[in-house]
Amino acid sequence: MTNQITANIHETKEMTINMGPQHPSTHGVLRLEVVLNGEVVTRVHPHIGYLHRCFEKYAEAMDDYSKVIPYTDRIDYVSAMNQEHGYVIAVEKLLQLEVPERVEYVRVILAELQRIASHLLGIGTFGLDLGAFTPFLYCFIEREKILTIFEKISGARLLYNYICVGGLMRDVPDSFKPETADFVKTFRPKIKELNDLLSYNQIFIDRTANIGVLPAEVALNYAASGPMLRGSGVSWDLRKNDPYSIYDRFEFDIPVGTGEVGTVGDCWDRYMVRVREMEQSLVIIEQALEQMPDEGNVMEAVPKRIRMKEGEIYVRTETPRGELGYYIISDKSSSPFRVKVRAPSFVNLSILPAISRGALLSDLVAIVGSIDIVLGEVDR
Amino acid sequence: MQKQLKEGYQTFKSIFIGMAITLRHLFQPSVTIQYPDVRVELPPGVRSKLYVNIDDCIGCLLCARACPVNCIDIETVKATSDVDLGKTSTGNPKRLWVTQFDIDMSKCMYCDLCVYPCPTNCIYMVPEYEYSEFDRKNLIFEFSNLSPEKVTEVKDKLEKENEEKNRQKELAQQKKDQEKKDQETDTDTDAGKAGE
Amino acid sequence: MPTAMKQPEEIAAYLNDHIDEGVLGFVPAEVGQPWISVAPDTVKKIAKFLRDDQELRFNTLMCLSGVHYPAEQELGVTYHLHSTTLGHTVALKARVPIDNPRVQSVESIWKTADWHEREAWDMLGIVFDGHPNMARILCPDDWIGHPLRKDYVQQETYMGVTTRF
Amino acid sequence: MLEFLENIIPSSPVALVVFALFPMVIIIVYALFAIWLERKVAGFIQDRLGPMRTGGFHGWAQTIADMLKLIQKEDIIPKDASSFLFKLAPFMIFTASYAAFAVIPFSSGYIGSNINIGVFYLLAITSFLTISIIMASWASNNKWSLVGGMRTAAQMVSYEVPTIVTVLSVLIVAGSMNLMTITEMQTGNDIMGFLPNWFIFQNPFLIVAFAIFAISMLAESHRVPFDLPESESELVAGYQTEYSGMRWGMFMLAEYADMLLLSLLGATLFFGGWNSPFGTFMSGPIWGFGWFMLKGMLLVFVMMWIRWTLPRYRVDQLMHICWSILIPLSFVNFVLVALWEMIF
Repeated sequence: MTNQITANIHETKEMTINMGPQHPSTHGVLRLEVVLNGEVVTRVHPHIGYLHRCFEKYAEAMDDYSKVIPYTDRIDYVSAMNQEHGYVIAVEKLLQLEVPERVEYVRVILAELQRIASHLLGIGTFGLDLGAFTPFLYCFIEREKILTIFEKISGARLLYNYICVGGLMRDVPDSFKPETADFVKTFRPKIKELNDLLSYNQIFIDRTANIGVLPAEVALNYAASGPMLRGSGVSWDLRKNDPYSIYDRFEFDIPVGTGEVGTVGDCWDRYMVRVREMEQSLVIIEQALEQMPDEGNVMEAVPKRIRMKEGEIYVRTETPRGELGYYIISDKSSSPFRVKVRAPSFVNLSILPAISRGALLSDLVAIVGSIDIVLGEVDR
Repeated sequence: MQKQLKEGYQTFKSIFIGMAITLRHLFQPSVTIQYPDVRVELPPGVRSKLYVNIDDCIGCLLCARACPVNCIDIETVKATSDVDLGKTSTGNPKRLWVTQFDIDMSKCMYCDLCVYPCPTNCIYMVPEYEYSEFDRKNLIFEFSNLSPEKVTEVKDKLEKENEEKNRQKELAQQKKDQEKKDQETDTDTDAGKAGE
Repeated sequence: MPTAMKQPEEIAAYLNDHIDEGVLGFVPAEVGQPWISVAPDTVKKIAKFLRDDQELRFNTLMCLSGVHYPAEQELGVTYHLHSTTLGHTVALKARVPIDNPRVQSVESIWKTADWHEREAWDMLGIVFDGHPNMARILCPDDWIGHPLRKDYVQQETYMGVTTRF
Repeated sequence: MLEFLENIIPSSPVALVVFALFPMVIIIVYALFAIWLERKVAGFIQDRLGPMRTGGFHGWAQTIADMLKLIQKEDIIPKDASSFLFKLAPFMIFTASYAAFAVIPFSSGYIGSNINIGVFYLLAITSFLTISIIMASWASNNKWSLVGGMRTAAQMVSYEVPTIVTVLSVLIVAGSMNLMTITEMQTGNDIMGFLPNWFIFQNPFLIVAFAIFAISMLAESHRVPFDLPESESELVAGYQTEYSGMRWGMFMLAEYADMLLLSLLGATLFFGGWNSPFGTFMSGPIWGFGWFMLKGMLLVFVMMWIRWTLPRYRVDQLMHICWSILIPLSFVNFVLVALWEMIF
């Protein structure tokens, strides 16, 4: 009898708590249904779709392949250039179109700049999730410089619609080369400062090391990509392993997670892969700037009207968040029959329930931050 | 124990390094631009607001067709034969009254796709970004410079001309038919004659 | 141990040799990539073979997409597979009639298929047999219709709110 | 000062009220200034400017404008909240902070209540903060608030131990619990001929004690890296989530008052309170008040500086630091301080 009573008194209940859709660290409108035992997470159910904008339906409804490009910008609004790049490559492959050298170089430089800009945002918000506000703004100062370069060449700061099928919407201004070179020069010391301030801060390491460990096997089974996969120690980068565009012409390393401060595949590894990737992007930009031809008509290969044959293609490119795949089925009309986007954030986020079991509520925030999702891409 | 001491030392060391960095930044000049007082000069070709030079518009609808979000609304009326609308600054002859040229900037996605197909370069982006409104309807910019009276006038005129044309066409048709009939009867009679 | 990268044709031939039923044929494309057509009720078996066979070792499912073919009154599922160890890729396609759109789930083989299959169900109404949680993922649970079908008509109101603006 | 007030104000109860309200004036003026300072420090550290427009010079009136805004805001009480406790909590938390100021010797001429167990009273009354925060979190009927409240309870109760032990180390040196007496003991510049007689210079182990006190001070006033109760990126705003308007303003005020209180306590215990660092130069009740506030504000600035540099600890790490590092360390240090006092 007494035993029963004490058992009843000491019975603890699990608490279901709604993280989001309005929550400071879900990076948008992600809703996580978290079942907590004390502060320990027992289950997580991600609920997505709050930002669903029917990209695929829109793409089918457009009467021209090039009209889809502004919409691809909006899939992942943080790395719009990479999204455009992937889509345009897919359409060009379907059209079997050759693109001028200069265009390829400009595209690669822009994609790498965008990668840095996107990683800066990812790193900054990750720090913000863990309570470090200042690195976030330092990152934004640098990101702003990249956006200014983009504004000068495309006229827009965030959603560029700059890369078009067969070329570029307009030629880059003369100031592009020196300004980019200047940025590369000034940005290197900033990475060191960021490392001192955040990456190797012991509190930051305590918060991220050994948290949300994603083993390589699981990562592959879940088809994780980008820094998420590389953080788990798998050296896999589409720019190296399945080169598209002209990435086979550049020398660069693939940074992978090494478990420097904890286990391989923890949050810190994923974070650090991003920091090191920024350095590698700088290396690529430097080489590309050197090799880029100064003259050339960027509109040369742009087709007047896109005439498609029947066929289908799956093209994948390496965006800051991972493997972005465009599966395009074309028919004889001027609009795509089906466009499916394989969004890296969508796939990476589906791992969350598997790696956050047993973590604390604060760790869950760190894990979500280290996946670096963009909800626009998850929901499309 | 040694490990813990080392960790503690690391903690304090990294905290002091971080604090040195923030202290340095405390005395660095800020990057803030005091917006309404100071404005950055926008680079050329910036995409902020669509503008139409309506005098150059020939009403070809290419921009409206290029728009992915259908934010451009154009209505044209064919000019009657008695008016000469002149030529655009690029030398293209104008044949249509542009009675309506509305751009809904609340729908616009600033993609610049309407700018490229324009044959007379009359639609373009201007670096004006301070046009927020309390009412969404105020974001529909009307570029047509024709007054409503003028619009009804040209429409009536066209209608009349069309009626006139139709009547003439009908007349011509009737005439043709008549002729045809006549001919047929002629041929009939001829045939009859021939058959005789 | 043979660990050579294979072309899609070779993979199709290899599959034909090793699997009795379900592999319907290899379809070359005019432009773009070819694919291997498979029967929807053998997908799981073929997928397991593709993953576990030492010559193929397709350890990741890159993408799973549903497609609606209105002309044939059919729905299709396309699997894009990739092997990180061997480096080859292949596309599989399964087609099902629209009035009985049932495909075997590959969720137990590649975990990533979980959300992709839910998306295909949500957007196109393809039912995956054996999926643990066949719920809508992007649309609300009580949404009517499957938006990516070509004949989809959007419902007028949702929870008393008009869906058009 | 009470005599002075009673001399100029004919009615002695009124004089008493004026006397008692003096810290209130300090708290409010300080809070307005400190919130502005916090924003400015944050701004300059992050290469921004912070508030610039309200009031003219560097947006000095920003907090006043904010306060006016908060007063005008709608007072929202959630439907399922326990209304009485919900309303009571913000007042209680402020009362607790305010009551603690009674024993702080602001200058040689002003101390609210010159009682001989001042330190004991101060530590006891600040425990009310914990109760009122739990009250607020429980009454809000919000899960995030509850998690925040539970964290606060654990954190504040734990960190009271190292705080008390370090304060005890000072009390050994001082031999008194009266904060006025403690301050008076630190008058003069005798150490090595020029250093002021502050406790931190008197006993080397008190430097360690101060380090422990500073860390627990951050934790007690919920500042980064120990701001778990209201860690905004995890718990939205912790126990403050459901509060709005001036009720929320009271929490804010109490938080800043708490910061000041602990800083002033630190200044009294380790840095000589209202004593001038230059001996008799620039000393006296008015100067003393200035020095005291300056020392307090310096500590507050350091807290802000730390806040805008560091990330936040996790709740279990926070507990680990307290129970397995700070508390043993403070006890050992306590013994060492005592030994040093015995020998020298």
